[in-house]
Amino acid sequence: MIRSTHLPLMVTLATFVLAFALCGWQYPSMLSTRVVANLLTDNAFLGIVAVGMTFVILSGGIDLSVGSVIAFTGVFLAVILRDTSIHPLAAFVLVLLITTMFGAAMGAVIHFLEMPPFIVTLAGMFLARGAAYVLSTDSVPITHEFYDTLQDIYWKAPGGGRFRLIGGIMLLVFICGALVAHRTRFGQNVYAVGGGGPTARLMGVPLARTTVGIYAISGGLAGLAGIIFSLYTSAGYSLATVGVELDAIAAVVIGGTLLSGGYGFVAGTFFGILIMGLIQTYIVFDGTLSSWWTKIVIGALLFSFILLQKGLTWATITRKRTATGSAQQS
Amino acid sequence: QDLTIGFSQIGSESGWRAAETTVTKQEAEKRGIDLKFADAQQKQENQIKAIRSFIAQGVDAILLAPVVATGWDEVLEEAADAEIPVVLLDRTVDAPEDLYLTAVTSDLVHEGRVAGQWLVDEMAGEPCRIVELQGTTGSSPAIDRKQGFEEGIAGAEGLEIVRSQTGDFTRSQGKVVMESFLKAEGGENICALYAHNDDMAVGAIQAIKEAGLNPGEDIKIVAIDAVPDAHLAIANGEMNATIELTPNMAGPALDALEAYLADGTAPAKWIQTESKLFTAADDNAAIYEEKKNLGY
Amino acid sequence: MTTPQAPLLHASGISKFFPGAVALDEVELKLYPGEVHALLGENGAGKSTLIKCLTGAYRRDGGTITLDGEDIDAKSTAESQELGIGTVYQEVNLLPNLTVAENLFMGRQPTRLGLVNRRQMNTQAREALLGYGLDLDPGEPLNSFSVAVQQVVAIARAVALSGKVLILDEPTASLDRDEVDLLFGVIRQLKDSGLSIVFITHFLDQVFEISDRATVLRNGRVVGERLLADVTQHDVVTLMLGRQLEATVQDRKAGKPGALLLEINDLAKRGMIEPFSMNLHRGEVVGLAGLLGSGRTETANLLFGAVQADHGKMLIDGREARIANPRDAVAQGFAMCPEDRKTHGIVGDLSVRDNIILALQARQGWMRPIPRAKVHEIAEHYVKALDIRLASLDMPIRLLSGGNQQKALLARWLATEPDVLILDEPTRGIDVGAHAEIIALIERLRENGMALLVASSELEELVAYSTRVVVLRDRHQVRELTGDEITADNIVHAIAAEPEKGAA
Amino acid sequence: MPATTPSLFKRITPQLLILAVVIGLNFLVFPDFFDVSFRNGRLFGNLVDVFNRGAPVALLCIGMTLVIATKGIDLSVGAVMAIAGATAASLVTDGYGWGTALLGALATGALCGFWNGFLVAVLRIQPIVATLVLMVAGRGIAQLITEGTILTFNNEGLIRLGAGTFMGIPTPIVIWLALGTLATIGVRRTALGMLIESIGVNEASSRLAGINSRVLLICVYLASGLCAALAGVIVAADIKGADANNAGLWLELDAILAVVIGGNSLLGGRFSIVASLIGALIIQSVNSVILLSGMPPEFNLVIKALLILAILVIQSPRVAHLIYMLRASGPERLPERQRPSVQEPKEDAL
Ligand SMILES: Nc1ncnc2c1ncn2[C@@H]1O[C@H](COP(=O)(O)OP(=O)(O)OP(=O)(O)O)[C@@H](O)[C@H]1O
Ligand SMILES: Nc1ncnc2c1ncn2[C@@H]1O[C@H](COP(=O)(O)OP(=O)(O)OP(=O)(O)O)[C@@H](O)[C@H]1O
Ligand SMILES: [Mg+2]
Ligand SMILES: [Mg+2]
Repeated sequence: MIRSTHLPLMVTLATFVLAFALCGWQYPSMLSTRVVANLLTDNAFLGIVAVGMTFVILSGGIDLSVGSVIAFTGVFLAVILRDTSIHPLAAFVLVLLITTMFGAAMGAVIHFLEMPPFIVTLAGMFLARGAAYVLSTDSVPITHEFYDTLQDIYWKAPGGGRFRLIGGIMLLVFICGALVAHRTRFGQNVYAVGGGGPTARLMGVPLARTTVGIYAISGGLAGLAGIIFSLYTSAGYSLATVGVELDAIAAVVIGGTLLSGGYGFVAGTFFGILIMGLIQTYIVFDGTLSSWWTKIVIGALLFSFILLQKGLTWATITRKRTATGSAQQS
Repeated sequence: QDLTIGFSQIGSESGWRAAETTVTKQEAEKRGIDLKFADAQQKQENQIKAIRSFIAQGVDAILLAPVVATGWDEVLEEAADAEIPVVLLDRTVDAPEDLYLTAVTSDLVHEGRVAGQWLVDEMAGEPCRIVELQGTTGSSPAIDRKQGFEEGIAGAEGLEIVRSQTGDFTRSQGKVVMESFLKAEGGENICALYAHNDDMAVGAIQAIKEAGLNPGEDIKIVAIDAVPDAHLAIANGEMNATIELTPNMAGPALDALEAYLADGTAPAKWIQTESKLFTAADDNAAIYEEKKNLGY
Repeated sequence: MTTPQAPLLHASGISKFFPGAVALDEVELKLYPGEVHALLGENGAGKSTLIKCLTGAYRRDGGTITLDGEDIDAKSTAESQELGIGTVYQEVNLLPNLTVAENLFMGRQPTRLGLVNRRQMNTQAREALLGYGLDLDPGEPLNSFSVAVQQVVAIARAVALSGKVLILDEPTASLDRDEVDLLFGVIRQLKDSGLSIVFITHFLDQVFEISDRATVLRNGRVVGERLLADVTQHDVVTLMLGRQLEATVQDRKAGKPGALLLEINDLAKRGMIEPFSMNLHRGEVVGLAGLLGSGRTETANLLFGAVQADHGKMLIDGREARIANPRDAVAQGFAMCPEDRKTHGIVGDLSVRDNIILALQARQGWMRPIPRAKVHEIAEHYVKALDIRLASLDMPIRLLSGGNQQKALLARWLATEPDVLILDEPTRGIDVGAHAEIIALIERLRENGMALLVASSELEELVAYSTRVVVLRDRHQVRELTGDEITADNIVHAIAAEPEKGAA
Repeated sequence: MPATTPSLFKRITPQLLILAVVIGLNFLVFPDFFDVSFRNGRLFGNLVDVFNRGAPVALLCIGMTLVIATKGIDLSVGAVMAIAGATAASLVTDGYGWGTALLGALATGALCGFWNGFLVAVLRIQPIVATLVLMVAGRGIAQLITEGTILTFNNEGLIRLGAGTFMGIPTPIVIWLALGTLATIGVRRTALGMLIESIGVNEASSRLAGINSRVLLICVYLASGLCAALAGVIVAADIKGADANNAGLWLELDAILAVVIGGNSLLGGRFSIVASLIGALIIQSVNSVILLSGMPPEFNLVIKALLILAILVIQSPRVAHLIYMLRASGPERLPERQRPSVQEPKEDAL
């Protein structure tokens, strides 16, 4: 059943479809399976990290550390696979543990020391990237046959598009994320915290557990995104993914989640990611923009999406005001 | 025939980079090539995305200035599958050689070595305390130019790097860090400055002047890139040497590409550009005039 | 009912200190099984604080609590919920972004295979709310419903959580008589099933109607525990205030209205309020009556420019006035105390002093700061005049008790010496003493020539101070009562007349 | 207002203490830290550098403090710096005087600030997203002006703003001290400060109280844009060139950090510009420790992160409350910084 609350989601979806159609109209080769496959593959790590970011933002927080955590994960994996003989899977588990703990620690600081997430995760951002530098400033290639095996898993669609494993993992993460957010008690608690901390506490929502959990998820998913990114580039590089946190935040916001917390959908973030990817693809297809115009156009498109969303939200609120009378009394 | 070539550029983080973009566009125009330009804003993932989009678009060839050496295998394979030749600009990658047509680059380590050797020659046996302004921590020019310089001064007695800190390749950080060097070591105790690029050197020159010292005399300055402002500084006697990194990588690259696309002549795997040393002996004022409109 | 066995819940020696204030001082509360226990006291007496200490929302600084003879020490509201104590805290404490069902089942959602079963949750929620006379779609977000509905949801949630004890902190403040009756029905049922209920309200009628026993607090101390069957309202009030409450309602019709001040012609906003016309004279109190959701608040907001009218006009002293926002209204000599003081009234983190001065300063503009001495003088004056209880003028206003916040807001507007004062539910959550004071104040202001427009759901109160009453139904102006017509009965009639199917 | 002086001092005591500690650290790693000499017509020394190099962040955090007090945030200041620097540089290279260039830069800064304010106050876009737009696009605009190059200039007047001296003191120091004083007086001698705090705490209430929150919000972002423009001009003048790509890069984060270290809540409300300025000095002192310590640069970020974390933890309301509790319970009031929650969440859960 489609409810008014699902409207932002519908809007995002509609925006994506419309934008894709327009792009395809201008550059017919954009309607190929290649482009679709690229959208999934190239945005896999961003998508995964954006799922974590969705949880954080739903709870009214923000996590600036994710970009650095991705870089750290990559460097850590590369260094550990270079210097030891441990199997990549074990390394994955190890690094996921580390990043999850890292996220949890930030959540704990945020909750128990009552410090604003913006600042705590900013310090986390410095720390994670600093740790990556300390591990290695050089870009370290990963050469392990297990990596090759994973990279060779793909389905080649007619038309040349390659649907790779990492795109699939992203979809899986989105599905799991949506389930956790909308169908578990934890997910409900996240929305509750986003709706208002003190009120949620009075309603018996375990604030400490939820806050720590949220940032642990974000940290863990950033770790997973780091693994995906290392699969994507077969290397660990401490300068990688600078500013990805802002991309993730933008994707979440374009996906219809309110930065103030409490409202939004994991699925919306998925379309947010696709829209961002589409913007980039379009700019490359166009290929005439100079470096600076690229930035300006990205900013302008970001602005127009926000504006579109704002307009639609505003329109629905007005409609609702006129439509619902004092319908509640019986 | 009408060629369409995609060019994945790192970004426009420095004047040199901007000049490379300008020159590439000029070279393409000269040859009547339709150049699709994609700026990756210093992000590898954006470059990979751009290459994939180029492939989807079906361009005839791809120019790639890789932001980092690793991580290109997968996407280069896709390009190879689609039979699109890829030419690397100004940096090579850690990938099997058959995945790209050729690489047009200078040798970063060599540049550092030239700078080191220049300083060794210049000091002629005198001891010298050197301070170093590194590039962005972790970037390959920073790593390679540091290594090359260290190799260059390795044999010389009395030459030692006493302080080394990152100036992020920028003018203002170059100035800030140089200020702290001057205070931490004492300006009169520093004999030479090696900067990983000219921008930082130009910033450092100002710091030295503000400290009441004469750049180029009290403190010898050698840097890399040979951007117009460096020539100007050398002409003014405020800087001693710079090693050129030509922004014209596209010229040789496009030549090789055209030859390859015309009749399949495979070029050499590595086309090295010259790392020319410029000192006060050259006519820097003239070179400045020549270069200043290249978009540096 | 006479005192039965041992108390179900026994709190003794409960103390709570706030920096600069002793909120509770060795308070004792005995709650017997199957009784409704009223907790009474002035604003700021410590009722809400006691509730919070009992339920783990605050950590108490001293005292013991036993439930069923066992010591309990809830460290969080979640723990007290597990112990079987369900609570409705003062002001609606639900999450506006969640659906009604989600609010109702927060923390105890029905699950299947570890996943929340939304369908079952919605069905159960619908059924549960039907028991309170609410037939609504529980899948809609809570904030699409009126305060009254939200209050009922909060009560339903607390009831469902209360295995042993149900605590209601001013649950009826924003309820209509009908809903109150429904609530009382539920309370009686629960009581019969052996639950103990703590009930806090400032409506003494309701106290006597439903409660068996009362504990009275004053300044954080227990001043008495009474079986309500043994005492009169008068006794209780005297106990609460520590003094007699002088009779307030004098012969109000004495003063006659002054010059015409405000003419409202067909002011309307589509979807909010139908065309509304009214004249307002100096020295006149016009009451706005109506059921919940009848549009009183909207009318007030419209006049004050908080929402912009899209139709009609307003004349002030015969000249047409354009009021596009509250700033214009303030400039024209309007003032308004909003209904929801928490979100639209107080500026929580600012000091009481700044809050009082805010409107005056805003009107003067930022260029002309009011001198400190003057600020102090004004603040002191109103604190004294309105008897605002506070530790210091510099404390953040959010730390004041609800009733005192309301008075501070009144002070903010009185400081601007307005011509027209709009009061939306001015006595909501205000204790009997202050209630009387506010009514007296309204009288005084009227006599001094101010024009007042008061929206209230308390008919007796409206009757007491209004010189005219406008009745609203379904966002329509349906009737105007003047002079001797103003009686509670007439108002009820006007509201209920022509029973065309209203709000459905 | 005379009565506020002691309370102002009380307010900034923690910041002053931390500043003293970090400066002490500087002294530890470099014993000559306090040496100040007069050389080449200017004050010369590490301490002077801290004040001089802290200028951009100090300027930014004046505006940022006001923005944050309204519960907003301005991510675009770094980009605005680049735009303003580029504007000034392109004006002087086009032959205009330095005064025109400065005015031009300030005007662009104001325009950028107005744009942000418009998005926030009129279109009601959340500040972080609203300013993200300019953060992304702004650098492109700056590069558009400089066409991607470092626009070098030789205008003595303009250069003096960044690298010159005023009675022996580096001009940036004079500028930020003057602007800081001016801003403090501007908000505290008028009712502006209270009105800004009011809309930061509860905008709905403030509007109903007759405050013109829309105009005030726009003004606050405008002020932030102006401060950023000034900082941009100084940074460009300092290196005699406008570096569109790097000027002010990530400086918005430093500015926000400075404001928070200054003890201002990101949730809006009570603010102190003086404390923010001390926060900026603290950050610059941390940078100075890193530079003077001679550690390899790969440790820079870790050191910075750990120092900042330590500072923030010491300052957290929770720890402040603990200290307050330890100092026994006089009838004093709580430290001012607290989450604005009606219920006072955990202050007594100790
Ligand atoms: N967090 C706090 N810090 C300081 N003082 C507080 C705090 N919370 C409440 N108080 C003070 O404690 C006293 C009791 O407040 P409480 O809210 O319990 O009153 P109440 O009896 O519920 O009043 P009302 O009928 O108005 O709701 C008040 O004087 C109030 O100012
Ligand atoms: N912001 C809003 N958005 C949508 N609907 C609204 C809004 N504000 C009010 N309404 C609707 O308008 C109706 C009237 O509002 P309200 O209940 O405040 O009226 P009222 O007569 O003042 O009643 P009371 O003051 O007793 O609550 C409500 O049923 C509510 O659903
Ligand atoms: Mg209360
Ligand atoms: Mg109302």
